[in-house]
Amino acid sequence: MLVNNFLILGAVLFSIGVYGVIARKNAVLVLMSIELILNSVNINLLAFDRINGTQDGAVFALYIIAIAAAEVGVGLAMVLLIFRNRKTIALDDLSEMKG
Amino acid sequence: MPKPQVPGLVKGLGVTLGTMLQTIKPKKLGGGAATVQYPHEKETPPIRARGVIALREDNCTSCMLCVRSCPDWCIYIEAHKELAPPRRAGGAPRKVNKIDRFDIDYALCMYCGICVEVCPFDAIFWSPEYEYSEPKIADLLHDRTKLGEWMETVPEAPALEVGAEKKKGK
Amino acid sequence: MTDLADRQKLSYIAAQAADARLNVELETEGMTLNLGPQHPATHGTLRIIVRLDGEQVIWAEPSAGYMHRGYEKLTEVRTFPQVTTLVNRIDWLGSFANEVPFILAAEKLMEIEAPPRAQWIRTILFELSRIANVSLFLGDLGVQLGAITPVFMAFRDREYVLNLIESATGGRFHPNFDRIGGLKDDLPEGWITETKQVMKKLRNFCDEIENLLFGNEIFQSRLRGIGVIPAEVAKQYGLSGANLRASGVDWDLRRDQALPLAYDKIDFKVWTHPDGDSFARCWIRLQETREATKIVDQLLDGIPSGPVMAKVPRIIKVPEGEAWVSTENPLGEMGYYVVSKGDLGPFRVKIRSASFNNISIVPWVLRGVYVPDVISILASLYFILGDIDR
Amino acid sequence: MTALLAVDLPYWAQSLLRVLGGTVAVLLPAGTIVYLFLFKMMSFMQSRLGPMEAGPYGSMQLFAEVGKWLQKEDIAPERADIRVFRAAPLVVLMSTFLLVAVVPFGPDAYFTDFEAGVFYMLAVSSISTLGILMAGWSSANKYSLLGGLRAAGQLIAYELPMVLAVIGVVIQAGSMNLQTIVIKQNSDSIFGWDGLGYPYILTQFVAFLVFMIAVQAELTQTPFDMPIAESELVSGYMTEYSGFRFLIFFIAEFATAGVFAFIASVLFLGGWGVPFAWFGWDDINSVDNWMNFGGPLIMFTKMMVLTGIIMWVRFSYPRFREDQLQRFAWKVLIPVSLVNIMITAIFKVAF
Amino acid sequence: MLLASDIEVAQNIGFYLIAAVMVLGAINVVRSSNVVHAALSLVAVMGGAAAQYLLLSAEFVAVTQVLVYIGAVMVLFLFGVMLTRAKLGKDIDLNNKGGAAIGAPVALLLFGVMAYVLIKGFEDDRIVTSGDEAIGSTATLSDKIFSLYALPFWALSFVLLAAVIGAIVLARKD
Amino acid sequence: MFAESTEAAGWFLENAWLIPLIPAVAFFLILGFGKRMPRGGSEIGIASMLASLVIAAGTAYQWVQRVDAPVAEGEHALARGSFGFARTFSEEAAEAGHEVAPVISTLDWFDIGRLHVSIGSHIDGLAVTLLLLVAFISTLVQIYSTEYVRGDRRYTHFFASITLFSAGMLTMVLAPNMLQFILGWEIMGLCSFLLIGHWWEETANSKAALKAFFTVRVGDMGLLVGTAALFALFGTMEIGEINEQAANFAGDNKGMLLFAAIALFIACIGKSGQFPLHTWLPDAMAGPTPVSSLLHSSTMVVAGVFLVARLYPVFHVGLDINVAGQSFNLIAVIGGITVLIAAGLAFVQDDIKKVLAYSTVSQLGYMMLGLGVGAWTGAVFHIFTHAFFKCALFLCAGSIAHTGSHHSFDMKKDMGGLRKKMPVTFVVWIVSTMALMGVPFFSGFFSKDEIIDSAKHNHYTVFYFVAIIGAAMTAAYMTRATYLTFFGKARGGAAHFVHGHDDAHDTHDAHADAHGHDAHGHDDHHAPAHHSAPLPFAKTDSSWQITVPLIILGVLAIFSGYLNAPALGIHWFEHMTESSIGAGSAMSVPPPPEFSWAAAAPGLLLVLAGFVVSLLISKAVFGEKKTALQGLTQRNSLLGAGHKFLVNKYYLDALYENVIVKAVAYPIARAAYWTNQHVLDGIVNAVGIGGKRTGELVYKYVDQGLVDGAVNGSGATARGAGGALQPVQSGKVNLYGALLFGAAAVGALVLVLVNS
Repeated sequence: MLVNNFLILGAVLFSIGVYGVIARKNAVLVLMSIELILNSVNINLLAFDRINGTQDGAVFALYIIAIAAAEVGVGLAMVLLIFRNRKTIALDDLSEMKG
Repeated sequence: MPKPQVPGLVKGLGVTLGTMLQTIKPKKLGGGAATVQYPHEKETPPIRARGVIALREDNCTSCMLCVRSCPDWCIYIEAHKELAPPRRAGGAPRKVNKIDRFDIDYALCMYCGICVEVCPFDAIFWSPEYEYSEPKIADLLHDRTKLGEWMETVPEAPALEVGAEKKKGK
Repeated sequence: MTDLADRQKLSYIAAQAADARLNVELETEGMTLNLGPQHPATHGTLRIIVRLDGEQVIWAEPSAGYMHRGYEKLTEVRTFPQVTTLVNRIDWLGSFANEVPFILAAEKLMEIEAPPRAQWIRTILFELSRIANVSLFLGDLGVQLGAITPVFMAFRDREYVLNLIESATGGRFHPNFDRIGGLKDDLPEGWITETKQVMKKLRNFCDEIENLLFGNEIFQSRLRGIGVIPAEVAKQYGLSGANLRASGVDWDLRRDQALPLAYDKIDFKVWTHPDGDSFARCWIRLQETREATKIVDQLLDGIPSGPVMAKVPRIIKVPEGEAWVSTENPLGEMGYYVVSKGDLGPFRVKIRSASFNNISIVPWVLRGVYVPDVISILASLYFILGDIDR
Repeated sequence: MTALLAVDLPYWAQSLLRVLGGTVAVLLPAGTIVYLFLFKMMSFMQSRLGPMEAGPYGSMQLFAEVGKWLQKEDIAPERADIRVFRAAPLVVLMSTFLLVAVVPFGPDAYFTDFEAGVFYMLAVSSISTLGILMAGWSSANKYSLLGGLRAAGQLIAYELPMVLAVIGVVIQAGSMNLQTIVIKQNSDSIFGWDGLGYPYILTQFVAFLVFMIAVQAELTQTPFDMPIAESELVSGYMTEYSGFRFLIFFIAEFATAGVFAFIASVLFLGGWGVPFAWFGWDDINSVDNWMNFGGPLIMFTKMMVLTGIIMWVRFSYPRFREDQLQRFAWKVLIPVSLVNIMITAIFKVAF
Repeated sequence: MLLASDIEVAQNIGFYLIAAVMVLGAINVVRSSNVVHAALSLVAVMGGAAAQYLLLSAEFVAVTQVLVYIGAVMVLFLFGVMLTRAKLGKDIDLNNKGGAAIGAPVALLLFGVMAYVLIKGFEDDRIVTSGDEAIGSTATLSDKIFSLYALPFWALSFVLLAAVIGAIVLARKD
Repeated sequence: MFAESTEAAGWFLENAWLIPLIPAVAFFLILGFGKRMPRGGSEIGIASMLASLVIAAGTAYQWVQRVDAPVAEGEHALARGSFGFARTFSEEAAEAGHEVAPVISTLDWFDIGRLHVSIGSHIDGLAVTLLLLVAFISTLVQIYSTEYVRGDRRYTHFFASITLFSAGMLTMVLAPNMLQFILGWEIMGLCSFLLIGHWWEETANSKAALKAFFTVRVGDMGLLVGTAALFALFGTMEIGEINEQAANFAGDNKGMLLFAAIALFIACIGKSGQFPLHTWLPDAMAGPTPVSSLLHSSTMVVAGVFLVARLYPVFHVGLDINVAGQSFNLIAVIGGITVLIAAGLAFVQDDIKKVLAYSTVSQLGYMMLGLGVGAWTGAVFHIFTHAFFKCALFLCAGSIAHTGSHHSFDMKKDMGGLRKKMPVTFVVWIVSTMALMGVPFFSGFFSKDEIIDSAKHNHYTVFYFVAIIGAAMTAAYMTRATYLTFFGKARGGAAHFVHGHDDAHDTHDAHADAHGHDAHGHDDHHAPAHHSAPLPFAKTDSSWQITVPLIILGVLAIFSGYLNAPALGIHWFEHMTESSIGAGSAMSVPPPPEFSWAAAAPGLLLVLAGFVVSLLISKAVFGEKKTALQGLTQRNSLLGAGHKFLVNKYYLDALYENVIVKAVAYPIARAAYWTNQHVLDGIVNAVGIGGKRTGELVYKYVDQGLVDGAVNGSGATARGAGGALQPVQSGKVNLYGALLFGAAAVGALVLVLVNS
């Protein structure tokens, strides 16, 4: 199989994820888009592994999965907190970052 | 509680296991289920059980006591007067009430038994028979023929427990 | 026991401070949940409106009346003998016990008293209906807490009691056996021996339930310290029966009032429990079932001979007057206030049924507990819906 | 599978066989469990006889039930999210089928020989959580939602003790391959005495207990059945289901019980083997043809024993409360299994 | 008798099927008007990713993907979504105004650049199915994690601990 | 298991690992069986501590012998016992005369990559000192606690935690490598958390516990990072090797060493309550008094100091201590600031434990200061002496609260006039106070004076003044506290105690009437009348479990100083410990200066002055006579502001609460808001619009003085730039994302185009 199959798949998912991050307003959906990006990265890592015939990419894929779990935990807790305080999780309502 | 106890969790398992073994044990050895396989074997209700009301039409004088005392008015009696042959030869013909209709609506009946109790002429009785359910509710209205048929199932009144006052008469 | 008292105090405080506790746990948006009118935990058509925060109750209110049948009104157009068959259906599990206070009230107005044999048999049947009632509770308790087996055992052994009642009275559920001035009939032959055997079986049943359910650690952890009702609060809400005795109030109408029943001739223990929690209520009922079997045994031994019916006119007209009689029914204090104007039927009957008062504490006791505790507390309060919506 | 039939089959035939075998391995235990335990054992424990009419001793009752469920109308609540609502039971059932894929039934009688089999098993068992959440949410019913949330919380909480309990076995066997674990248990000996083989229940008894408790919770069987809790949540996430979708939930529940019992017997009871020394076998290779047929039967027996215990507990106990359940998982099971892992590791290093 | 070329055809078919599911799912994640549907689509993408990992003969990673992503992360997502009152049916307020107008060009530009680079860079390279290390072997993987990459592993465990504590601190209300 | 060794080091020195192991085992025993023991598990704890004490004493004895009779080189060959238990002795053993090699016994723990981790014991003078100290004080405090927490709901847990703490501290003290060090360090942190939150039912206590835990945790990150940096630098975790390599450090990688030193020092700041992370320590007084006296005054909090002392070469080289021309370094600066601000804070506390807590912080500052100015011996010796007298002071405070003031620690409300009623406590208190003040011939004098002298001698003039001013302040606040507690009129709870005992047996009733049982608070759940029998000579004082430890500690507060009294020419302690820094070939720690009364005089005079002034003011303000000074702070606005400033702890807590904690709660938004407002717009008064207290406080106390001036100048330009970039700063994460990814894409495109 061509390596590019996987790499292009990763690129597609990455781009879709980027689109999601930009276009979505709901904080949970933005988090999900970030998960998409992370997944595409994982696919790439493993594909690179198969180019080199090593296992290092797999190790980092595992680490990314673990980090993603942590990230989602904290992210969702934040979303929950924001929801609790503001009854909305639409990101552009959180305009305190405005300059 | 000084002595060490079997944990309740284990005891509970023991109870269910015991019941299971008891149920599996053949009937001959005193085991078996507490249930009755109904259509195949029938339960025998106690003699006094209030299953269905039977009518001895001959005794009924259509005095309407039962109709009046029924708490939910589920007995319907219609009658007309008729002349009957005298009881003793040569007597005057008696005027008797002949029943045209004696219906009990079991869809309404509360099985309180007041009608049986108030009947002064021993015309209605309780029968322990219970298999008369119907698919259609209207069929639960038993007319006098059907009520009369139940008479066959009416048992003798049971003997009373020791110490009871002997009933007079009847 | 000091430990228990301590825990009781703590959970009392916890219940009181339910609102404060909400601040600590993970907050979710409030949600209103209708437990019922059709819900497995309400034994019929009771609706309990519960406002939840997560799974915690912040506010609860019972809404009765979905099965109201208007017995107080119905009695006004019935004759006295007809009323017995109606009131039978108030607490449908212990129906004979419903008849007794009404009949006693009528007898009080007529100033007659049933013969001793009738009094003894009345008391026996009264206790049998208590057993029939509470043994079902013991099984149903398991169902409410998720154990499916006890209820079948309860049905199995309750059947013996119902058979006894049927063979004596003719009615399994609704005996309509009590009459002003005595009983409809005497006991059939062999009944006493059979009853004694059944009582043994029931004691065995109590042991079984105790092993299967009450001794179970999960069961205890579900009920202990949950739904604590302190004695004071119990009295304020007018609780009665086992619910009251579980809060440590030693109050039992069987012992504490003189009625023409045979309770004063025998010797029995009134169980109380200091905890006032759900477990205490269930435990009291278990003990009372056991005690009831012993009461029945004692009564059977001492049953006097003689008639079962006093002399009463054939057509009963109750003289003008008012009377109040209440008895210790399976569910608690049940009483009838009968006003007669000298007619065939009562002019007005006010029924005090135990469950109606017992569930009045629900808003108080449910505050701050979790949804599963709602179920266990409701189960332990033990109400019969007919007893609420008369 | 090919060796089992001693012929080389084309790929499609092998696949077909696998699918058929999987279906049998899921449905047969499920049916047997339902009939033997749910219909009969439960009835006996409640001193009644259970179904008696359909077939001898009611043995055909199961088919009657299936027929009944199949001909019922497939109702979905008006405000439900129909697509998710329909998919949910299938997701739950899928988890069961995926689970059975790694269970070895004999030396060659397995569907796949997966190196990280134990890990895979734990991974796919968590998929059912997803289906339950889907069912709970899409039903548009508060009871369902509560049930779904409870189920998810419970399954996540009990996955951890399960993983930790299994790790003890994995350490002892030195492999995550279920087949290897089975062979090790059957060919090892206890201090030179090989009369029993070396079923890990002997050394990993604590892990076994924790595993079984966790299984009980994962299956939402009685002491842990709050997600369904008839008396509280009516029927939890299954409240709105009827017809064959309910049937799928039903099958999944019992099939998963069977599969978990399979896995427990693989991990702790020696799987498809019986101690070889009993029959004077000294090598697995000498008997593997035999064991390909005998193995499934042995597995089935062990599975029935374990499921029997699961069901027995289910019929005897009341249920916990939600917070007690969580507390039990976090304060009892997880520490216990951690200690077990520690001790196992110490012994593994020491010997 | 499966030939290597047959296997490759099967692999390719499998890859394209799964990839199609993944891409459609991913598009649904960013376009769906219902949060739960988006989450479920994401599950599909992740399941697909796990399958791709299997094709890349990284079975341990695939299983981890299922265990962590589908079993935990997505369940957590759904949990969070349900706790924040996910609506049934369409939710109108999920997208930014003009988000698509900005997002699409950026995404396309990114994709274009990446695709160009990748195609140029890896023209006809094929995946290696045998290498110096036992491919996909869990044992090698664990050896790597616990020797060469042990320090990141430790750091990771601290990150997880911190995340747990942080999440609890954030989610509690006092 | 571990084979008996006949080699020269001696049984105790080689088996010192038993010292932490015994309490560690005891901890599990208490947890498992404590509740079933007749005395609730306290006996296990005390027995284990006694056993540890015995071994520690044996170790100390053998160490002394080892120092006095250094073994010849070559005798310490590497020996490997059974079970892989290796004993290695430093190759540089007995290199130069009195250089005594440490005794290191290790057991392989695990290997990761090139990291080899062992577990075992590293015995040298420093370790022996701390071992003895910890074992001894833990024993006393546990005995004390049997009475103090009697009847407590979590009595067993208390002893379990305190035993575990001892195990942790001893583990840390013994640690031969950084990993074991961190292990012990973290166990202590955990126990501190458990014990501060011992009565967690009260929100304040659990909050204090959390605060302590998190604050220390901030520092712990530094420990991990620093350890990692050291590992990266030296490739080893062994403390001995680290010290050796650091001392001989000649690489060009100095920055890394500096980084490691700073990171490690952050850990010390957290653990030892140095400015600016000191705020948790006073709050930690929410724990039971024995805990305060053990963990938060004498042992655990010195862990930070111990870390610096242990890895002194790292700091010494990394931070350029004692390099000519360097009159400041991080450790000294932080220590100095801590000395002063903590002493200042101690003035305004009403709670006797808070006074002592701030005093502890201040004294810890002294130790740090000492290490910073190169007075290694002085600092370590101050750890030693301080432990005794501060522990004694805390136990006195506990004794007062337990017996005298009805479980209140409020000096103003519930104390006063207790000296006659509690003679033992009073005497011990006075002795310890004098030691703390640094009155000559009390222990504190010898240690503190050495630090002060070294500061001057090593040309850290600023810190010399800081130190003597601190000493004066110490004298002053301790005088105030003593006066409030023991002199003047008995108030509140103390009044009940003092007068209640005059009436023969109405005592109990009086107590019950006045306060009811609830007023007892958590400290204890039985009325004073139920106390077990007091000693005959102290009819009114606390019972023997309390007074006996007090007396022992009081005696030591006087005499422990004589182990190293330069004033009397005794350098024994120095002799015993000096080898601990390592074979300092390249490192030059100057020897402590020769003692002279002239050098000590300014300090002593200031102490005297502080004492007198404070006494006068105390008498005037708190005395029975009405004077003009009473209520001064209410009348004089300037003094009032100062008082308020101090009472509010320099608003540091408010700053943390509002800036740091809230920033976590509203994570990005709040911080970004703050940054934007100040950095970009530069319009400080815009803070007010937010209406946040943060803004106000920061505005008042930080911005006005520091930021504003700087910002105002650049305000105009920043504003212009900010205005131009305003649309970009829309506050929408998505837009940021779009920009980021877009920029990345463009950048990548550019790269591709350039490369192809």
